Amino acid sequence: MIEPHRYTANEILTVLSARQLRDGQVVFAGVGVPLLAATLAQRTRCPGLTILFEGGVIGAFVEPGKLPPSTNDQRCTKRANMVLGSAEVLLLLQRGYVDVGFMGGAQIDQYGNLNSSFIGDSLHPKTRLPGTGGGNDISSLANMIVAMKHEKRRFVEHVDFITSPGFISGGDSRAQSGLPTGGMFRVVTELAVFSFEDAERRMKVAALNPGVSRDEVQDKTGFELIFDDDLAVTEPPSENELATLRMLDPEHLFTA
Amino acid sequence: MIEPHRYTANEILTVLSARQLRDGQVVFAGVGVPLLAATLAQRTRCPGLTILFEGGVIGAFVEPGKLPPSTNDQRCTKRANMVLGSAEVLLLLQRGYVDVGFMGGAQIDQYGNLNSSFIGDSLHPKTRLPGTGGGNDISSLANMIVAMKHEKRRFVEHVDFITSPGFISGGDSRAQSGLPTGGMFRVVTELAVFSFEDAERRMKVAALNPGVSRDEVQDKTGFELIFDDDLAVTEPPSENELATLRMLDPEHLFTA
Amino acid sequence: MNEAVVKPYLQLREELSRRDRSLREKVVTLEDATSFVQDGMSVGLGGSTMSRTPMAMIWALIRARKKHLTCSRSIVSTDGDLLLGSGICDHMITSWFAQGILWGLSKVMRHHVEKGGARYDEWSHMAVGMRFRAGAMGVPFMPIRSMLGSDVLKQRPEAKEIDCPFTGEKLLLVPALNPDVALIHVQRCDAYGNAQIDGLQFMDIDLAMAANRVILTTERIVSNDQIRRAPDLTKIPFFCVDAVVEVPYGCAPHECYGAYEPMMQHMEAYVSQVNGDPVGGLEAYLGRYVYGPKSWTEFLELIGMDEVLDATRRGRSIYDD
Amino acid sequence: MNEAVVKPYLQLREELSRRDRSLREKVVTLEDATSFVQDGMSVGLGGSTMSRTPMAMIWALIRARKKHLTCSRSIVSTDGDLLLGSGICDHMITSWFAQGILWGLSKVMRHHVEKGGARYDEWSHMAVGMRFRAGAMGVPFMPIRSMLGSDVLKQRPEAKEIDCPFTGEKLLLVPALNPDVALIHVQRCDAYGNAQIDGLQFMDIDLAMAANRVILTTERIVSNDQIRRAPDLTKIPFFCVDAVVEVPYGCAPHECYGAYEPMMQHMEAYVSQVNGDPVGGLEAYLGRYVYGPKSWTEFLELIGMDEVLDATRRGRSIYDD
Repeated sequence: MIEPHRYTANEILTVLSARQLRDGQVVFAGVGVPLLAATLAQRTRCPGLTILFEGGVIGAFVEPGKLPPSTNDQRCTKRANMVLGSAEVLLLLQRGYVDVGFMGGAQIDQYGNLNSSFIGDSLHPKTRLPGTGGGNDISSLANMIVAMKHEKRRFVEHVDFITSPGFISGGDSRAQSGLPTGGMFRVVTELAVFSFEDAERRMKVAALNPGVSRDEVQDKTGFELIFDDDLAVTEPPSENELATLRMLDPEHLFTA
Repeated sequence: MIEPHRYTANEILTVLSARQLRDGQVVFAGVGVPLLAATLAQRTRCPGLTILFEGGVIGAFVEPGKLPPSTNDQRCTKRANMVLGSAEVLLLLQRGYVDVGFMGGAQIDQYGNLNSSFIGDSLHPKTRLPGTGGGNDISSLANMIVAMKHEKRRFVEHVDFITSPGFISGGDSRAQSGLPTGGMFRVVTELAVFSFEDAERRMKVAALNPGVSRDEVQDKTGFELIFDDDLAVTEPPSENELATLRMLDPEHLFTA
Repeated sequence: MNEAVVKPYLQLREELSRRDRSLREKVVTLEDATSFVQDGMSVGLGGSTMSRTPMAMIWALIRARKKHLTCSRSIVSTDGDLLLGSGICDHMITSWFAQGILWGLSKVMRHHVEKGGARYDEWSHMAVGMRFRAGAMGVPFMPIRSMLGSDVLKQRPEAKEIDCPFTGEKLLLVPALNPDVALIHVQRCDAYGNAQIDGLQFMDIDLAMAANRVILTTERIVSNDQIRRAPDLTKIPFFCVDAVVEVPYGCAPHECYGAYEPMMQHMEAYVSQVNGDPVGGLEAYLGRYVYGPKSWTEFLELIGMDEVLDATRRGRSIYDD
Repeated sequence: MNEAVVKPYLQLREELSRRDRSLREKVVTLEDATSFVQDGMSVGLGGSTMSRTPMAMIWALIRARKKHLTCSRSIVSTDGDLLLGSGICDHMITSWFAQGILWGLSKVMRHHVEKGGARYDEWSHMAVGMRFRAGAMGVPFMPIRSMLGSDVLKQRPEAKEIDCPFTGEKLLLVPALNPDVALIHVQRCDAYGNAQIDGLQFMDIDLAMAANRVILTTERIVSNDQIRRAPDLTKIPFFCVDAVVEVPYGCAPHECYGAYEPMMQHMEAYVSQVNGDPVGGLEAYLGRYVYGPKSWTEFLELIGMDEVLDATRRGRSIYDD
């Protein structure tokens, strides 16, 4: 039996995110946990997983211990099947070649909208965040998995600013805005795994992580959560998952 | 002294067309006489002439005796500065990187419109010609030199079909149609060199070739010609021009 | 046109989502690859004029007696003669259609188009490219500044003239072209379909991305290791590709950059045979060179070792400097 | 915006027609190249994040005390800190602006943007690319299917939402971006400016075609003969280029594909220095590393031989397989 204290919050986050991927998929991965989780999936259950990076990479095969500091660095191209322009790799999303978009998030709301642009009023922001990068394109055009830290200030009823659209204001508002495809599929945190209900498109808890209670998740969330009728408990990280993860990121660059 | 009988009609056509080019220009050349004339200019007066071909070639340097059978063949790329996609090389015209477009013509009218699509009614044509190729793009977006055989059936009042636009119906009709740049600059035949007058944009004789009379040009033209007030007589091909031309095309592939 | 000019986005995405995009080997025979092309399909052809023409695949489709194909290509040469003359294609979308500048008009094209048996939709060369590009990018159109004012445009109500919402300038929007299947010949690719293209690329990369399926024929199949050592040389990614067929000299009698130039004796003989009699001459050519041989290799034997080797010597010479 | 969002076509053509496009040598010094950038100009930057950043040219522009530049780049890293912090740039157009994911937010960017001293226009990454592409193609816009429905779009009235005339679908038209000058660093080019780029190209090819002038910095200048032997490796043609500067390690402390990886000790030290004090820390950095050295080589000496060699070993290792 693996005990919860045997892994960090970022490690379970990475392992559970990796489990959302299926062999044979094409996944567009952001830097940090997504890059690491996609690589973990590729090195464990999904040898035929094709990883795309925003810098212009198809079919990356990142080397253990040599994680790239961004998705635009040469390390991302190691043993890739193809290197192409940044616009070209983003256009693959628009054409429809990408099964899953996989990103981190700074702030998310009940409809899965992500904010990485402004904390506070965008005209006079408390904090100017880095901005969308490819996030807006990925979330506009693909089915999304988001991996993020679970904190009350990050899980809010309405984001201050919709940088990367989820289901906007719920219902069919996403399609009405001109985004007929894609949308939030899963949100993974160190506490739980979330999906989105069909009608209103609000976030719901699909599974609790080992040792986490409903109350704990709700307490750390800034809006009222829906819990799935068939609420599951996730399998804890296996020895193999943790060992592979630690081999990939021995310096805990993304799993501190 | 070089006598007219010392060169063929296609040879004087090629030599006189070549003389329209200036060193340092970027010229988009069609196959046949244009390709040959541009290469002749590059090998004589214009070592810094940059020749583009529709297949996707920048700065070609065609080898003597190895003329390409089309502008899409590998011979066009010999010692080129760059090889790129066909759409990309055509987009250079649209962006404005091309000083001169240089084409042959099957049928031309008094406004410099070219037809390479249909003889007769386009719904029930007498002859379905090959079509525009890049001709429409080149003539829509660049200043044009056209090299062609001078025959009455080729020099008509109105072309059966405007494949590659000259000045359309004259005046400012070209700009009004959405083509504010480019237009016919020179037409070169074995009989004369033509420019276009400023107001109506009709073809006028700028220079007669050696031994050619006004009447002969008019007789072989299907519309009434304007003659320039300062009508010149072209210099006959020089020994060097003819020798270089014959070295480039020893089999008379394009100069028969 | 009865069908919509441009596929709605949801249809485009739905069609793509049904394809298997996993990293898997997909090497098949020339004959098996013909099953990806069904009667009535829209087929995009790679290469241009006499260069990197997917001739072996066209040859196999004629032998498989396909019907009512609509074919699109930047510039069409004798490949178009064979497609129309064999009866497998009755609709061509291109900018220029003749055997080659050396031979004047194609009597075969003229026969079929002037008699009304086949349709030839003419677009400017750039317009063809931008139609593939729009298709590749997953957008319904590209804006261009040519074709305006010409009679070529008058024949193409599928294109739309607009006043630019930014500048007020006249622009032409050309509709996306997303062929059902693309046939592309390359110098080399791996068993998954990661393809390298040497020299002139023509419109092949946009075409591969625009099409709903891609059949690659290739001079040779190399290891995936080789591809991964120089990923910036990959021009077409494996997940666009549905079938890989190794066919040396797969463009014959046309050329393949750096490998062989056109086989001009065969071309000359072909042209004089078919232009003399665009129906009977073409039938005779098909009988002898397409239906007759047991295999593509036997077709090459009919062209003859002498001519194949000479074309190879000329083709490789591009790298002699 | 006061100026028109998109340059009228006649202006675009007129500006290009004034450039000398002949085949001529154009090698100049880093200092001389700064004369191509005038105060108030719009400057496009090649590379992305910490990769192939035209750092030497930025360094030279800061030393030349340029003013009021508007800079655009796919993704901005510490290059943006230096541009804003030195006061030569007060307007950034990009999709992401931080020092790098490893270090969190850029306190330098925050200081200048939150205080209102500088403007940061945010577009999606693809939108930035499509703006350069429209500029490269000589059209006023590109249609895209992202940014719709987001607040990013609400801040960008320069973009226009339309109903597609073909499908009725909602689309976004993003306006062409044609910078006055582009700064691009490449692995090698010839004296005319024919450039080869290894590995990741980012948006550099579109940027080069879109800009009205291009300053190339390069790890090395090779012969035109070498370029002509493999013309399909040329990524930027000479006639786009106005100045060529040979600057080995011209991206330091960022990376240049296949040549060197980022110099992370220098980067770490930089980040802790400036984020601790985004004004004074940056000033001190500029004094020591930008204004202080006599030459780019002296700047590299300050980074140190150890770190430069280690970055080189790591950079070259991409080709070790």
